[in-house]
Amino acid sequence: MTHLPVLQIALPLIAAPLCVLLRHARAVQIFAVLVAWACLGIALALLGAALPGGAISYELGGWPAPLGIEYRVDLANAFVLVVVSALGAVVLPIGPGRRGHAVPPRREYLFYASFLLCMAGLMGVAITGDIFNVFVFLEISSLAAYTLIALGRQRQALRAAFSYLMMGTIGGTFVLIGIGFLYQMTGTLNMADLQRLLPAVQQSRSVHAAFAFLTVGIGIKLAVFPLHQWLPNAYSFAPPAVSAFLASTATKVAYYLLVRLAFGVFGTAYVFGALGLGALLLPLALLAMFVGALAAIYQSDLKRLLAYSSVSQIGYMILGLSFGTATGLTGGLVHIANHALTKGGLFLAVACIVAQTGSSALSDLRGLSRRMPWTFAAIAIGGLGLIGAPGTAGFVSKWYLVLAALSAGRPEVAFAVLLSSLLAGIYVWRVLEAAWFRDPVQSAPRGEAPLRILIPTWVLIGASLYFGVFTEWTAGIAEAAARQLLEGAP
Amino acid sequence: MIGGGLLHYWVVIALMMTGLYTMIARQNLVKKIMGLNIFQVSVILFYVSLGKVAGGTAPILKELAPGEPAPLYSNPLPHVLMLTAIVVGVAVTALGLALVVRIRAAYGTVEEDALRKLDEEERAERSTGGGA
Amino acid sequence: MQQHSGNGGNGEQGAGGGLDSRRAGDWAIRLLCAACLLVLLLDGLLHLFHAKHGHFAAENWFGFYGAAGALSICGIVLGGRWLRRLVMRDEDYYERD
Amino acid sequence: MSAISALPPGTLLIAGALLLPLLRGAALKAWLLALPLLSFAHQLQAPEAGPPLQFFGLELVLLRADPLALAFGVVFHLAALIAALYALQLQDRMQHAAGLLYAGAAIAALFAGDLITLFIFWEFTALASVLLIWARRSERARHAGLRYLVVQVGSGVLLLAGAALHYRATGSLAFGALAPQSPGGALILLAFGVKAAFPLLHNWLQDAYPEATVTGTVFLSAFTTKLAIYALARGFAGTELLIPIGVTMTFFPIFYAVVENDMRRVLAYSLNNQLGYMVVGIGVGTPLALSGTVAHAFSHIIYKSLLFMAMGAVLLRVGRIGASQLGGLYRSMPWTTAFCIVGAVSISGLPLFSGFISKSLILSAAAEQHHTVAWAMLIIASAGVLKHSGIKIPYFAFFAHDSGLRVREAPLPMLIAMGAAATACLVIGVWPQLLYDILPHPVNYEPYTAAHVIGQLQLLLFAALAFALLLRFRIYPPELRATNLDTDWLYRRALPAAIRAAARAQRRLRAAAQTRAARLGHALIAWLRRHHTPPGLLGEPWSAGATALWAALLLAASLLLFYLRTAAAG
Repeated sequence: MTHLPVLQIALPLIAAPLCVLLRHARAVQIFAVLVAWACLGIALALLGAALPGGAISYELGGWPAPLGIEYRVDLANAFVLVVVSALGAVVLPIGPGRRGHAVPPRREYLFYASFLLCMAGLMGVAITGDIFNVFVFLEISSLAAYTLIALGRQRQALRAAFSYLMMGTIGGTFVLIGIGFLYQMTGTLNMADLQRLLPAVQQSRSVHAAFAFLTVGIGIKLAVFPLHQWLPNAYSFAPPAVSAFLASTATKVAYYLLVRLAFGVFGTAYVFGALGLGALLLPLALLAMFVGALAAIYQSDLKRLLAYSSVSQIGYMILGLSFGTATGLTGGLVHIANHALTKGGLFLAVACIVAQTGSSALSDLRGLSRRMPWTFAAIAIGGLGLIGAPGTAGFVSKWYLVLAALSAGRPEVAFAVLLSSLLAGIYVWRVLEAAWFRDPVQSAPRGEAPLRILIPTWVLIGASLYFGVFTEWTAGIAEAAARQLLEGAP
Repeated sequence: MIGGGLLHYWVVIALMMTGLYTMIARQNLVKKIMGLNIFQVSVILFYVSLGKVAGGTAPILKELAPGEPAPLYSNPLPHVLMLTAIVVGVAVTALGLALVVRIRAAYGTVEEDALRKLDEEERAERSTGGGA
Repeated sequence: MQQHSGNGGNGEQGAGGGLDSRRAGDWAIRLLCAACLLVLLLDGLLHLFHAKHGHFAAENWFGFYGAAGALSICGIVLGGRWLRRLVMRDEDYYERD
Repeated sequence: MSAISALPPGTLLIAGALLLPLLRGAALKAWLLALPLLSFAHQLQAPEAGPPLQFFGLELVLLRADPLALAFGVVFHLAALIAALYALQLQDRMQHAAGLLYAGAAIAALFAGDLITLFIFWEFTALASVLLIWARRSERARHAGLRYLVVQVGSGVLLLAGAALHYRATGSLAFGALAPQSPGGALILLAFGVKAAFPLLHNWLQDAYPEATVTGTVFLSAFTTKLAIYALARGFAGTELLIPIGVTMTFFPIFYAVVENDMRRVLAYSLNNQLGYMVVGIGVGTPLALSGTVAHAFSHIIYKSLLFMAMGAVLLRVGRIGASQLGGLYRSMPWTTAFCIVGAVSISGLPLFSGFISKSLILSAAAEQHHTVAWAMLIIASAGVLKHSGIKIPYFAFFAHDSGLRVREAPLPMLIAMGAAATACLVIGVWPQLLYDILPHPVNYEPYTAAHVIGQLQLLLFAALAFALLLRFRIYPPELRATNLDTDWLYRRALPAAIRAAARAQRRLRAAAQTRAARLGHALIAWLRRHHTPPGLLGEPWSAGATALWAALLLAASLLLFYLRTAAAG
């Protein structure tokens, strides 16, 4: 029990090379899936331990902070850990995809190894209390993500991975520069320590520069508009399981990191009061919401459409952050979980389609709802979630965002949220229209997708419905986490 | 904690800009990776300069003779951190080059504009093929 | 209720003896005239023996409602003819292009 | 039992609809008929208020059964039963389910005690009802349904936005009287107005209803707009602004009804006109006027669905519904003809039928409050109602000239449904006290005075005579197959054209800008283009360079912002 925080990271980190040693495709698959589920179990246990409100601190190698590396679990990151590990556990069983993919069966173990590394990196970012460690884990997850994306079956996947690598590395290096400035000013890398020491030096330009570099660097990983340009290609050319996992976790972890730094390390008063970060983020968030949704409307490929929709949804999360209030932050945090479930489910539904038709072009979806009713029912529900229809998880997030906008005295922003929901309605409608109201093409598949993919899809979509109605596990925790962050206990 | 003038900053910034410019301006993917490397090296230098203490020596503990004052050490922590950063940089470079090899195999070129053109042609072909 | 079922008018194939023939239409007009006269008569009787007390003075005029009804219909039909010039388009107006 | 009674009536219909896939044959039919009855029993035993529900820290009241909601609940249940009966022989299970869900959501919305619950069921009705349009499975229906859905969901979005503003201003979400002057109240009024088909917001109704299925239109005609009337009566009773709005609503559809060929579209315009009476009643706002509004909604739902049922039966048997394509059908569909005439005289307000005893409440209320202009306009509109619904509908469908059509009479369940509705029209007309007793405010009104009866008869008979003469002398415009432009032209024609024009202009501008840039030898632009071709916002995002540039720009912007802010603060 006491070693749970380190196990959370060490388990997938050690399991990844073991996968390489194991090699046998089926054995590796079972092993990796077991590890992923074990991670979920640990994350849930950590969340349970963090629920009373305190933070669990774990000193790596017995070196006490601030000299040693500290893992620190509180509500916010326990919540993120659960989201990441749950998505990993649900998505991983699908594997790299069967039809014409780039991974020959005898090399499939590499997929599972990369996937576990990616999970480990993402969870590491969330769990660690050491800011340099954040950089290391960020790079581990990114490197694994580049590899995973390059496994897509089209050659464009390689270019997408390369572009992502360039942009991601720029982002990572920006983060590194920011950390350097912080270290220069305070002489510590421990986040709790930083929070203690920063107020004394926060008038210095180096600290401003540190925050600017960190924000922009994380902004690239988070795909904040206009730094989102790696995202559409990466998500649309990656193998379906990878799209589902990355779309629902990678940007969310980056978001968590930004929240942690802004509220937990630099402090709300400094970031939103002195620096006025809100004034920078609010227009970007609004632009992202509209440009992302508009771009999604014009896509002719379902995966690409969903990727641009992610840009728009990330806009919502940034919007929640930009108010710098508890309600806004709650909206942002709860959208981590809700959007992860919805978008993960939708990308898995795409995996169902790709498994049956080999294509995700909208023109190839014509009339498919008759052949694949379950898949398209999932898409319809997920689509309603993107719009934010009541009864779906997306409604809960938007509710908080609208509330936050109104209580911040910005009714026009609330109106913009609702307006962009209408745009979401349009792109969702394009998909449903093709699937329901067009006559099927001759080459349409025989039937429903294999249960291997369909079950995970419905697990996520079902969860998004459940959390649209029963919100104490999402909104409840997010609210408590937001309060904890704002009160300043890191 | 750090001494010296601002020269190291200028060196770091010049290197950083060189790296960024190379990434932006060069079409060749290998050159882009080189730019990326230069960019990363500039940050490594920045950290190393952080750890430098004017007049400090390498932080190697030695037996002190009685009465001998403890020598002024440079801060070793940034240097150690940079070992990690270098490892990350090597991994990124390796992965990037591996991707370039794969791209070359798949497209037959590593020039960005040629790649873009190939992809555009392929898409145009698919859309006309799909329309017919 | 007879006035409705007997409302035949401009039947093109007026030769038949059905309720949709021109003859039926003419009969309907005659019937309607008779009914109108009867109601006017009743209105007059009401005026003589029973002071009406509408909210507005106009309501108490003899034959006010009849005039209102007839004039309204004329106005509406003429308005409709004018409106048709303004808004009528081909049946497949929205389907084209 | 107590758990069920805490739920608003209507939820039973929604839950019952989910059982439909399991049933078939006679069991399915029995279930379809039993559900509205069960649900009505549910309403009868509903407590006055359900327990409040905590939802995101807001207090929601799912169930608030006051006389206004209960009165609408009675007629909604009656309409649901009649419509279910009418649709009984239908093989399409999806339509059955959609009809039940739609009716259930509309009924549940009546009992919503707060704006959020109202919003949820408001949107639910939109989603369920659009299925009734799409169930026609034609290209036209699909497009019309989409337009309908956009408008309906948009109305819900307005409602939610208004509710949020209202909550911020007052701290309460309770759905009671609202202030139309406050921004929140104005948005909510607009949301209700969209659904109640206010002038200029009305056209979704005429656009969508005629495209729905034969049975779908019957459902549609009963619930959506009357839910809006209920909401207006609850939130904005006595708002003077509603009087001119209502008068306009009664007035302009009359002219459209003259020239429209599609009989179901004529009925849709007539529906719009009838809503106008109710809106005027709400605007007058006295107890008598409000009771008149409820009474008129009550009788209107019944006779309007009767008319839609009759036209639906014609469409089902003939396959066409244009006035110019019908005629002489009284020979082959005598029962349908008879029922249609009952509906027609009811809507015209002939004494002894339901329209007479409800419309006069509103007219009297308007007169009592001395709204002279409104009253006069309503009198003229009454003649118009006679013209388009009372005469045009039965005359052109069943009489006019013999079109040679010889079809079968409508199926038995449809006839029974029409017969039930016709009986209801007559019963209410003869014993008005039955209806007056369930109204929210006690009504002490006697419709059958000699003056009133003679006046109304005079109005109707002279109007009918004028119509007959106009027809006889060929002044009446002939029925032509055509499309009549309405406000839908704005979004079906003008808007797309404007967008196309804007796109063309933008292309031209961009081309011009590019040539000018080239001519000026704008080195920077050329450099940008040559080196990294920054993708447009919607373009192909391949280039890492563009991101690097954006990152640098954003960094500069944030540094500048931070320095400026702190410099200003320092």
